[in-house]
Amino acid sequence: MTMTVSSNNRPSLDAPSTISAGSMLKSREIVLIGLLILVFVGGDLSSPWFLDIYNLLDSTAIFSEIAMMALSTALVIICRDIDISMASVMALSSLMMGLASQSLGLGALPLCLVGLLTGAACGFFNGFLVTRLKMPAIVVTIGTMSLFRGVAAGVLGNEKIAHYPDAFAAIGQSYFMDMVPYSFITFVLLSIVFIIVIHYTTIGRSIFALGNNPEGALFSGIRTDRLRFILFTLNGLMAGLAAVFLTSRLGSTRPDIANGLEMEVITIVVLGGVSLNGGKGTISGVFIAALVIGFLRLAITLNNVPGNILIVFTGTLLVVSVALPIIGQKYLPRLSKKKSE
Amino acid sequence: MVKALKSREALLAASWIALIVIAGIVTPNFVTVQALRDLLTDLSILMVLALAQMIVILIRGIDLSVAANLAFTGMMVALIAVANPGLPTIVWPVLCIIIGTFIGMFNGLLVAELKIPPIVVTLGTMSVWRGMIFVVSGGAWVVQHQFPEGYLSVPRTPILGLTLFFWIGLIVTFGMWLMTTQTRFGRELYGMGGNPRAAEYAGVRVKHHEFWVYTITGALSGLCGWLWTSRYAMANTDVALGFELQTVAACVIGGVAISGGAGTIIGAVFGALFLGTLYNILPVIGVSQFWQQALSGAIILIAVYFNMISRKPPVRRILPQAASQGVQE
Amino acid sequence: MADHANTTPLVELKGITKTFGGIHALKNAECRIYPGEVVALIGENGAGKSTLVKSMTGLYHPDSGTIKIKGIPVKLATAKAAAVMGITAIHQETTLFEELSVVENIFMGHPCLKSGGLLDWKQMHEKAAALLKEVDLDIDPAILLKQLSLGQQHMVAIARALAEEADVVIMDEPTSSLSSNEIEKLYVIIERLRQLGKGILFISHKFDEIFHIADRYVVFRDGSFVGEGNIADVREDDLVKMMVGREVATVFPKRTVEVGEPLLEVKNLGNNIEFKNISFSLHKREILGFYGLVGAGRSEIMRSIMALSPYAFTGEITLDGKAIHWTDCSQAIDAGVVYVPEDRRNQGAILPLSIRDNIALPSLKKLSNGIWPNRDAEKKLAQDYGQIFAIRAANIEQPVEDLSGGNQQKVVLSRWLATNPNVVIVDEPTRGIDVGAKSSVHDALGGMVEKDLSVLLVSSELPELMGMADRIIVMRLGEIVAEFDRKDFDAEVIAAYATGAKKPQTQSHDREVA
Amino acid sequence: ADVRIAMVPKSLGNAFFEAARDGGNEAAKEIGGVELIFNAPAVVTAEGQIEVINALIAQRVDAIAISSNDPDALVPVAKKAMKRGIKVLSFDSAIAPEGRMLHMHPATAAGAAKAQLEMAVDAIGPEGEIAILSETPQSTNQNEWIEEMKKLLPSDEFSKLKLVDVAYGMGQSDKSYRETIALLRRYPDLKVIIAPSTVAISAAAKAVEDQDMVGKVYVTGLGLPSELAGYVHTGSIKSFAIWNPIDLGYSATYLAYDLIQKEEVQAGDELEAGRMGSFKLDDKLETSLPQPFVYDASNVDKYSKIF
Ligand SMILES: Nc1ncnc2c1ncn2[C@@H]1O[C@H](COP(=O)(O)OP(=O)(O)OP(=O)(O)O)[C@@H](O)[C@H]1O
Ligand SMILES: Nc1ncnc2c1ncn2[C@@H]1O[C@H](COP(=O)(O)OP(=O)(O)OP(=O)(O)O)[C@@H](O)[C@H]1O
Ligand SMILES: [Mg+2]
Ligand SMILES: [Mg+2]
Repeated sequence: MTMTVSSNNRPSLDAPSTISAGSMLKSREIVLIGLLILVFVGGDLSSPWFLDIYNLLDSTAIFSEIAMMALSTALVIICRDIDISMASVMALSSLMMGLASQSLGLGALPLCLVGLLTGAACGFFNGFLVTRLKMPAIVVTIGTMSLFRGVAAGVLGNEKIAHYPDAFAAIGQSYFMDMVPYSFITFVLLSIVFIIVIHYTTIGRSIFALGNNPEGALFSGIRTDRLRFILFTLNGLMAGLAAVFLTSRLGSTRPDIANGLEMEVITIVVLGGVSLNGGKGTISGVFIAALVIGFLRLAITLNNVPGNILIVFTGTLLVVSVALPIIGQKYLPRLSKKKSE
Repeated sequence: MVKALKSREALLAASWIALIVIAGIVTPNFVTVQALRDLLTDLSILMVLALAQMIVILIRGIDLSVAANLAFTGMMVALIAVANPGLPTIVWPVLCIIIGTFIGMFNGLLVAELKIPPIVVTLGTMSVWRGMIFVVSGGAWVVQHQFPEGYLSVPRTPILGLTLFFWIGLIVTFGMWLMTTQTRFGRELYGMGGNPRAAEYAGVRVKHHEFWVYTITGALSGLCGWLWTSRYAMANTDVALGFELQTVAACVIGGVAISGGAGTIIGAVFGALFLGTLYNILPVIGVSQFWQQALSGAIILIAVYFNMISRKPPVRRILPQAASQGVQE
Repeated sequence: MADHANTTPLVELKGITKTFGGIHALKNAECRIYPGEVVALIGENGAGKSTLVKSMTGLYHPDSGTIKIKGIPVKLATAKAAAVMGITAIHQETTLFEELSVVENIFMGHPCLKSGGLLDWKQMHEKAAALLKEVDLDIDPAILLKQLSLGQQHMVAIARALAEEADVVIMDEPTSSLSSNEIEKLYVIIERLRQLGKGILFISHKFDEIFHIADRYVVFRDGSFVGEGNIADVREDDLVKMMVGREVATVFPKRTVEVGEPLLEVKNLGNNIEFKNISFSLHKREILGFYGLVGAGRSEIMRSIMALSPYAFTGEITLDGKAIHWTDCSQAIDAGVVYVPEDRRNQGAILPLSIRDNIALPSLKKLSNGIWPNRDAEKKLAQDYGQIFAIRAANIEQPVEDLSGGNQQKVVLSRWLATNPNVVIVDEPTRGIDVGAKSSVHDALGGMVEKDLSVLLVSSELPELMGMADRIIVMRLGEIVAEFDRKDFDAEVIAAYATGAKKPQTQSHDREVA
Repeated sequence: ADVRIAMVPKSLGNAFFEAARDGGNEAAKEIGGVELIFNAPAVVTAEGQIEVINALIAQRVDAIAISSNDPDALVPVAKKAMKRGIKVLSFDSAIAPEGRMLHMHPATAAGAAKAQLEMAVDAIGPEGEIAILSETPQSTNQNEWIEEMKKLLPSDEFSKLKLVDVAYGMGQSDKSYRETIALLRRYPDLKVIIAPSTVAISAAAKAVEDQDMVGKVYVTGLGLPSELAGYVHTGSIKSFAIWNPIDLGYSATYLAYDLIQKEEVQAGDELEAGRMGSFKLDDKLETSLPQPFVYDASNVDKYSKIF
């Protein structure tokens, strides 16, 4: 039976993504929105301070930096690579900004540039090792993870850098209309840009093609290595951007800055439904996931729950949120019928 | 190819020796018998944990929760030991293995039964168990004088001049070698890693094997919980923080293919020896305290680069006896 | 089947139904295999043959229907279960382990154990050596599989099936990438199995093979059983009619078009591992055939031309008289030269993506204004090619991985033709696709040259080449050993050159092609 | 409770701060009507503390007493708190002056440094090689003390002590242990390892034990009796010092309460601190506990029951 015959009993010809991926991901975002609602309800019930627009917005400054990196890391992971060096890239960017402001006394804007460029350079280095020397991404970034932070630690020794120009401090410490942290605004805008680029442009198409079958993509005329190279560099750039906000927010640079953030970034990406086997995932998922994690943390800290227990919550959330749909699919026949359509 | 593997392990062994020699030249009393004994003792934990990690990577998985498992198990058993110091020493390792096994089974269940990507599962359980340490200990430390005598002393008993730490490492290594080369289970892991679908078609019980691999990894991590707390006479929330990445690095340096299906126990062991020794000698040869981390990062990259170029896919010749001038890439 | 009236079949399937999402892969299909016979299972691509195989080997679980083994109804939960019941299969997709040795490939899943439960390597090596001799493969059982050529790998797969010592051996398109003499070996093996009273289910799209080896045939169409009988009692076109439900011209429609001036010229191409001294020129509106045994190095040449080869090469390539130095294949595609790869699963298609995505991808530049893709155009393109090749799918948003092998191949062809190129390099375009699909592929190829395209046709099927090509270049072990114009095509001679039975005329290979 | 005082230590799961909390609760009970909130991040980072402090600001607590992981990084958030009328003070590890209303040293840096050198001398006599095993190159307090020790070394009291190296255990038992071994290997004549950090001192003591160097090499520094009693008995540690964490938490809580009472404090103010008497603010608005107390075989067991 050729297509024309069967296609009239199937009008859904322009589903956004492929059938299988498409439905899988939609269900993912529904799960996440559900979680977000739960977090808000739970937060409100457990703490009188939670549902307060100022507190909510204020808390976004805490996770926006991580969330930004999650956006680009999602792309890297969709392309079957992975990058766990971002936190160390942040440390190095922060260091360079510190040195620049200390020794050259640069102003706010040049400092940001220094930060971004350093980040991009680190990303470029990762990209080079992965695509040119053909080393596995996980390995490369495990190495550069300690290399980048190590360099920062080496240069700083037991020194530290503090006192950045006020204009620079304003980036991470002042608010839009005394309410919204600029880092959050940046994150939201970036998310929109990413959503458009990834889901509505040819570039996005290439990324998903590459993620689903690198060799096939290559044979289809996509310059796969170039694309991966670019994504690694982009990821470095985003880490640089995150470093700008964090450094400005802290007003201080130390080698241990942003220590361990890489895991939080990856947690968000994964929670957002990006498949680590590549080829599947949405930015909107990552966006919501960032909010879920961010506000969950706020709700928990507002109840003065020790940080050590907080990580139990985020860890559980990660596993459960992925497990639930699968369990549903696996053990509720009705649901599974719907799925396989 | 088999030769290539051999040669890679030879290369690793050589560079390991080289490390020690360098250290010896710079700091002569790093190569005293006593010093080498200590070195081997120190390497045992990384060795065992790297092997635990290796079999997971072998089947295209990864276990980021090994360190958290180690820390949690260590704390649990330390607390139990403090509560009933009377029990015979053998109880502690056994308890550790049991608890570790359950943690591993939990990972295994999620990965094998629910088909959740391993990195997701273990990323989650990593935080969970790390946090649980605080929950069970209430943030208190368990320290030297609280441990029962045997808990600390037994692993240190020298046998043929080497501590039990080392012998445990060696026994585990041998066990794993036996498993991966001489048992059906072990060989089928290579199949699963190399081509999961083919393995299923061949009648390999993929689900079952996956579950048990994570369980074994858990058990070994648990065992390390005892080794660690005993060695440093200390159980607290930060035990082995970030150690999981060292185990992965060790495997990769040891030539275990991160994409699964290839790699040997011997390789992984030498990877661990190399990395662990590196961490031991950097301070000894007087590398600036501040630059040690950067240096180890660089060396990991270099080591990985070298055994990567040694694992080039074989050229599939079509021309007979083609001119032997090298292939330009 | 009077002769089977009072023997119980080794396997008997009745009313097997299997659906995937919307589509019925099998609609109460049935099939019987008796001891000592070879049953040919035939049907169009997507008829459900492989699905049936997977249902018999415990990989798929039928929604309904009964499977009887030696008369006893069974439920096959896993491949293991099927193996225990004495059913083994060589599946359509390669199911081997590149990183492992031949021995391990043979014994994966059913090793020899010592009393202690440890592996008995010694015994396995001995058995393996014996099995390899049986399939007449002269290699060291200890070497890694990835060091073998594809053909050798398939023989290992066969050896593996023999090792199971099963009563029923299923072969799902075993010959699709075997060379002619390897196929001969296979016949011998099947014959031996038949003598041993085993039952063989043989799936193939090649009628010569079916008529050569099979005793009975079972025909599927659209997942349902449409008929069976003794091979002796049917003619090829009866079978075709049963399969397709209509007449299909199995003769190759050679269109007579005026061949033009040289378009793509290749001089002294070589990379001293895969091929050397490769010179030929493809003319406008010409179909230039490349024949050789699998492994002759044809694909490697094509990949080098397309800048898809890992190895640098020497020699020169000119397109329309202009020398070209492509560094990646997107440039080639822009220049109107496309390569339809032979390995559809890994190179040809992006299986998880929809038919539309796949067909649109290579043409993305054309179908978009650089940034914004044009969905409607893509949809139209996909629909059109769905028509042209009669692709069997629920709709154009169905993931290609859900299509049958042959339908996947149709999608692969579509996506490259959709870029409307000037030069099309097709590598084994009809490997594993059914008569109907085949003739539509051949129509398409014919149609191309009429539309001013030039075609490089790499194929291991001589009849196809002799039917379609204006000229045939024969390759052996990475070198051009002969070249024939249409007027003096001669199957015997061509095959002789390909197998090396006939030595090339002196310096035949480095002569300029006029 | 009508007054809420928050105490934010460097991290949780650290006996020193657990003890400080007990002190805090004691004070809270004494004062009455005071609720003590005790929270910190899982890892020792400024970012983590900022998150916690933000949440405290959101809850509009009345005062926050912080032991900072980074004196500068906490300034912005501390300022924000003060802008919202929350009293901010630092204890144990300081926040930069602009970020707090007063700071309570556990002991004067000079005092802490002197005590540790004296213990070294007490262990091996006035002469010999010593090394320092610190926490991280960035640990503010430790760096201060190391500085002070370096200043004190030339003085004739310690002039014969030779500081051969400063190593860092990064707050990890295994790293500290390895660094100790490395020190022993590189400096065969090493006599004393001064470890001004709880993790480092126990790891160092363990390493010395395992190396059978008890009696040849002594470990000293800062740690808790409850954690070090064992090593004092085995002899790898002869004596070590620590200020009383209970008193520290107790006093910090009192000072926080005082801050809430009186809107402003300036240099020279005397602040009430219950059983600890009163604290006088110096011109840098800092004050400090009495000198650290030294523990050895004679008294360690008594205190190891307490903290
Ligand atoms: N895993 C699957 N998911 C969804 N649909 C499937 C799946 N496997 C097969 N199908 C569908 O079932 C039908 C039969 O497929 P099958 O592979 O059995 O055909 P076939 O007869 O083997 O074709 P070919 O000769 O090309 O191999 C096809 O329409 C295919 O689209
Ligand atoms: N040992 C092998 N392992 C995996 N794939 C192989 C192997 N040998 C060949 N192949 C693939 O199978 C296809 C055909 O085999 P090969 O390339 O050796 O022949 P070829 O170059 O295609 O020669 P021809 O095109 O003349 O058959 C190619 O895609 C090749 O990459
Ligand atoms: Mg098939
Ligand atoms: Mg080919």
